[in-house]
Amino acid sequence: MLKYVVRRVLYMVIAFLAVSLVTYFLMKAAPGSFLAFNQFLGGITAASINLGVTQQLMQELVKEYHLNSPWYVQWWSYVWNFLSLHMGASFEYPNTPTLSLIRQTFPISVGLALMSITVATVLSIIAGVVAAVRENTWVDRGTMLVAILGTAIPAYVIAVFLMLVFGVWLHWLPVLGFKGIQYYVLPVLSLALPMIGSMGRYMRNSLMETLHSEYIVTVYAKGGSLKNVVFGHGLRNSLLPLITVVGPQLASLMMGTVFIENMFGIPGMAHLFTTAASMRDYPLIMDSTLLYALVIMGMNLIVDLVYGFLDPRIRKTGYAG
Amino acid sequence: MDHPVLHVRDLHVQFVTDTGTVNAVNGVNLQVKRGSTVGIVGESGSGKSTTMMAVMRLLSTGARIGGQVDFLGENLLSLSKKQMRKIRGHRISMIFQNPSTYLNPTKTIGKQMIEPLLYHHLASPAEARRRAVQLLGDIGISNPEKRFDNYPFEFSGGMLQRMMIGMALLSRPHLLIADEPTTALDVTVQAEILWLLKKLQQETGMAMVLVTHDLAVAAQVCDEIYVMYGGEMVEHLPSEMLLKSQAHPYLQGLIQSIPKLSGEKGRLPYIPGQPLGASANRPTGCIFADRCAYRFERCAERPPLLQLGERHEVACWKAGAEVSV
Amino acid sequence: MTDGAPRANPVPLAELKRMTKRFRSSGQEVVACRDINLQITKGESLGIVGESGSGKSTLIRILQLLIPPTEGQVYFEGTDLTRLSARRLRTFRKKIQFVAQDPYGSLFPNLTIGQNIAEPLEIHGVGDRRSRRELAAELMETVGLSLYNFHSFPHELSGGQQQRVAIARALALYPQMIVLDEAVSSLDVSIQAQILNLLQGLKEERELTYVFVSHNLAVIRLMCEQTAVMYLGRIVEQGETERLFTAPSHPYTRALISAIPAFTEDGVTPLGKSVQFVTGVSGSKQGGQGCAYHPRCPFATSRCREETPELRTLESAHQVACHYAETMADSVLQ
Amino acid sequence: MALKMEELEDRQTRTYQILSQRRSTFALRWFRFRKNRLAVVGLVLVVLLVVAAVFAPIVAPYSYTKPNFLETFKGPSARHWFGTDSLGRDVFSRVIWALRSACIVGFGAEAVELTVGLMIGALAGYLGGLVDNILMRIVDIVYAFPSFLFSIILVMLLGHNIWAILIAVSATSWVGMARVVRGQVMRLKQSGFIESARSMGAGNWRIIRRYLLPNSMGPVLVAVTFGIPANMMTEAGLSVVGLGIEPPTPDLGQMIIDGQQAMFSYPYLMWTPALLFAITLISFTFVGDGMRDAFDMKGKR
Repeated sequence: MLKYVVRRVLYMVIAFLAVSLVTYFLMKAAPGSFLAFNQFLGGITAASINLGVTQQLMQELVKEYHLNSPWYVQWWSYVWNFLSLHMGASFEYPNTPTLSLIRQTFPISVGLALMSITVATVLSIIAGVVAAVRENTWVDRGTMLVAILGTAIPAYVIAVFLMLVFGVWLHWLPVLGFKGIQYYVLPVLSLALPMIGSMGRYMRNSLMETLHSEYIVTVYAKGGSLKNVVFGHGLRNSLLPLITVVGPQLASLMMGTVFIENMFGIPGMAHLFTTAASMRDYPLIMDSTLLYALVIMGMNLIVDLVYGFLDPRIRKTGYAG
Repeated sequence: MDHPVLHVRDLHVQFVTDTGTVNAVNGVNLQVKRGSTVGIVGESGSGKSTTMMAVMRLLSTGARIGGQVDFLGENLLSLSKKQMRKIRGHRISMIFQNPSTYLNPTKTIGKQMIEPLLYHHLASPAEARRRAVQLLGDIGISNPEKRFDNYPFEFSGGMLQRMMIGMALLSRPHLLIADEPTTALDVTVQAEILWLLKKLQQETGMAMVLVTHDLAVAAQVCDEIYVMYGGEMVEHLPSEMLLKSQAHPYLQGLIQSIPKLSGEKGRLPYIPGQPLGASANRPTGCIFADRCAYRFERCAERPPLLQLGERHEVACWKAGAEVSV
Repeated sequence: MTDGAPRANPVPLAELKRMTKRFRSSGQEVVACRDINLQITKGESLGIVGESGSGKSTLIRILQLLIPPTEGQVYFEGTDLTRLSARRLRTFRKKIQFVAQDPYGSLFPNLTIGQNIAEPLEIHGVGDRRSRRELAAELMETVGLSLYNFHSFPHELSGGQQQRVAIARALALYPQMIVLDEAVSSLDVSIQAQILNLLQGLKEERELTYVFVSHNLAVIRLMCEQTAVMYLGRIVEQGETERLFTAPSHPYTRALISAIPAFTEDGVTPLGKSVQFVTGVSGSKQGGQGCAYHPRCPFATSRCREETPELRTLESAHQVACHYAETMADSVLQ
Repeated sequence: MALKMEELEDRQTRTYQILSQRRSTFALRWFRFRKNRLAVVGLVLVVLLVVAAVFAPIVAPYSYTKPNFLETFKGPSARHWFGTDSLGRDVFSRVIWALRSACIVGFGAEAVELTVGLMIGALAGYLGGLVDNILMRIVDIVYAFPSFLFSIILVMLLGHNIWAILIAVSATSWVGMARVVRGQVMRLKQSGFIESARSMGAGNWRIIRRYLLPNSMGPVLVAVTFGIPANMMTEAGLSVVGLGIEPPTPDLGQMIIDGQQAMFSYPYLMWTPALLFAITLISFTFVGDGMRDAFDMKGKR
């Protein structure tokens, strides 16, 4: 088990470095990249005026990001600054360190994501169990149709309809801004619905497969009731595979927050990133990409470890088959 | 006291599927006497397992069951679901073909083993555990106290089947149904399990039904044998008569087509054609007629089970005629 | 044919010499076959029996060089197959064909029955499209399949018919030897008899030599002149089938014969008599000192625990790996 | 030859009646697909939408660029089914053209993913060992990328044209396909018929081409049907965050976001493109669902 964790962490380190390298080179290759930035130091480009960067600040930036040094020094300085939490000034917000920008925005995104995933998990388990137990009745079909719709429609389209119904037509909930708990409802719902779709369906199919498996026949042969079957055997065994889809779900949840924060005007991390991207604020892009990569990998590792702990075959023999 | 423990009368099982109705079992009659071992033998698709699953009412909701299943004077088919639950795992236990797929892989052996006692409120968890550990030891599992907390994947196939047998007997049932209990096991383990089953059956005095495709296994273990073909019972005979006095042409052909461990060996005689699948259209006459060498006009009419002797019945006009004349 | 006359050609059809196969799985080494010497003479089909994990599947796969041996040589008609290049090995593949346990799984699900049977011809570029189809149709008749099924797909056939297709496919290249891995064990008794009858006929007609893996001893007795018994990667007894079954000289062979339910001329073998299986000490234990079978052997002595018995020849090419083989053979099997 | 070919052909023609009753593999799959009614509805809609997108120049009643300042913000009517926008452009025409970009990216990116995924997945699955290990580590790394952020960066670099978006969309999503193919190949590699093929003397290339790939097509096709709408989602999503195709080329995501600006005064500008987009995506999903039924991938029922 320990060996497995060490190996996984090692892969994580390699993947992290690879992500940083690729991102670094992409940004270097971009038009208006570091090189162009260097040229700017000699002259003046239109972009720099827009950015409002003064000559003096520029020199600080050059120093901080080693813009005159070879590529690997530049790359490493990025990674090192990120890891040691010395994330420096961004191009767009020269007076605010990236770290404090992230500090302001990251908790908002995380909160949004956590709320959504909690709502989604709870609702999808309930929907999955109800549908599986009432297999092939209208309850099952109805639940699953809603689930398919949820999977098929992206968060930003769901958001549109939620905004129209609850904001524009019914005037129940605010659709823009971020000032209180009621502002969370629509964004969380927009993010959770697609997840409920895929997770609920997965839960239903997984529980149904369990309910049709041979060891359930044994439970009935022992005199077990449906309650014994579902809560004593089925639920536990079908929650196990559900854990494995939480990882990929998180990745798509992250993608969802990008839209949702933009559409609802929520000052979160994803919103910050898209602004940075359209402004070509490289330090900020780099740092937030690395942070997201770290979060995804970390979550995947946790999911795998939890799975390994819950499955006795892996827990006892130590390898994932 | 010659009441049979289990008396199946004219049992029918139909499965309604998208592609049509499948007649899996057609009018099966069967008696299991107290303390006896009855074998149900047949090829795949003959309906032997379906018959016993119907007795336990463990078939999926798509199955239609007709007839009568008397167990200790009670018709199981007329019981409510809840009443039936009280019989399963308490009065009648069942073990299955492949112990490794018929056990929950994520629950410990012990927890699964004591479930029959807990479901039927026959013992407290602590008492159930004590009894289970003792039984595990009795059926030849060493270090049962420790083994109790193992998971199924930590057991070998033979040990799992022992544990399944132990689980089935924990509630001291009147009847044990063993559905191909050794088919998935290794050849040498098979003997162990059969021997254990026979021993426990004799010790407890319970009745046992052994469903198997292997005539030799049935002959070794059972007192009486029922032979099924195409969802029907074609012959019923004491097992010592199996090799010499079988009457139905199907059973005769089957016995001849089994290679023997001694005696002459030449080209193997065999029954031509395919066994009648459950989904195939059933002939109105004798179901074996189209593969039968002794077929004559009367076979267009379905033969009933004809009494040939004591505990010997056959569903064949020819075999029946020879005796009754 | 010529009884008693000395054989003119002493080169065996197939031969394994000091063959050992080790696998590495999750850091542990498993010896699947250990130091195996085996000769298969043309026309003398060989049966291989043993529990699962005894190495019989590995042995027959090495015999066809589907997997390479770790040590030792594999000869076919005097040529060492282990030294051949992949291209030259292909020509030898024509002479050895394989029929697997699961007929459905071994047929190409995306090809029709006709295409399946013609596939080996196509792989080796034998004939043209037309002649291959003709031969496939002919083979279908040979194995007793209706031509109606020429354009069917494997999943539309019953298990018995599928096994007939697999046999027809194995016959397509006129092989010398066919390796059958539990080829009839998944079939119903009446179908099994049909296939065995077919195999008996083909053996006579085409002068085939079978290597027949089965746990059904009566089937082996019917099909094979020679039998080898395997236990934990070794051959523990080998010899003429009839002799081996009537006077088994290794305690494991005796245990096997008494453990497997079978019919004899006048009844059924008694249940588990004279078998003393020790639960818990199953086949997993390997290596170490002494005879591999001694933990399960009721006749084991201190010598068995210390000294590994070599496979040695008793009379008339009967080989046994047991220190007390002579006494075993003398005591009549109950 | 004992049996002449003519004889065989003759017998075959006689057996055609029987054969025609027998279900071929394709017919069986079509039968299973058809039983899923939603899948059939989805298929019809997908065909309609794709045809509309392909023939957008003919189908669209108006130009998608030309402004008409006399007819701005007209609600849905017989003349303008989906109304007109702030510049008086016909929303229906714009939606049809936007569908065209969505289809180009949806199908185009899927083609890229399929090619890359098939190659990498088949190679890794078939060769196994070191090759598999290296390729799968690469896949793991790509999997760790925050894929949407990565797409955003790529579009930022490559420009806001449709080809850049196509590359940005497929850059990380081939990983899923590679995993599906690898899983299939690994599973089939264990199967009896591959062992049979080897024992007959078939070479590696033949094994991959004739046995492995044809038999792993089911899950791959299903993945493709689900992949196309996913690509469309990413494409429109890029527009939602302001990194899509450059105006005036219409784009569904862009139209939705533009509509959001005016959602209180002219809600139809938001919901008409959103509704059409939702219908498109749902149709593909229904088809994918039916494909799953057709290839019997839900396990035993």
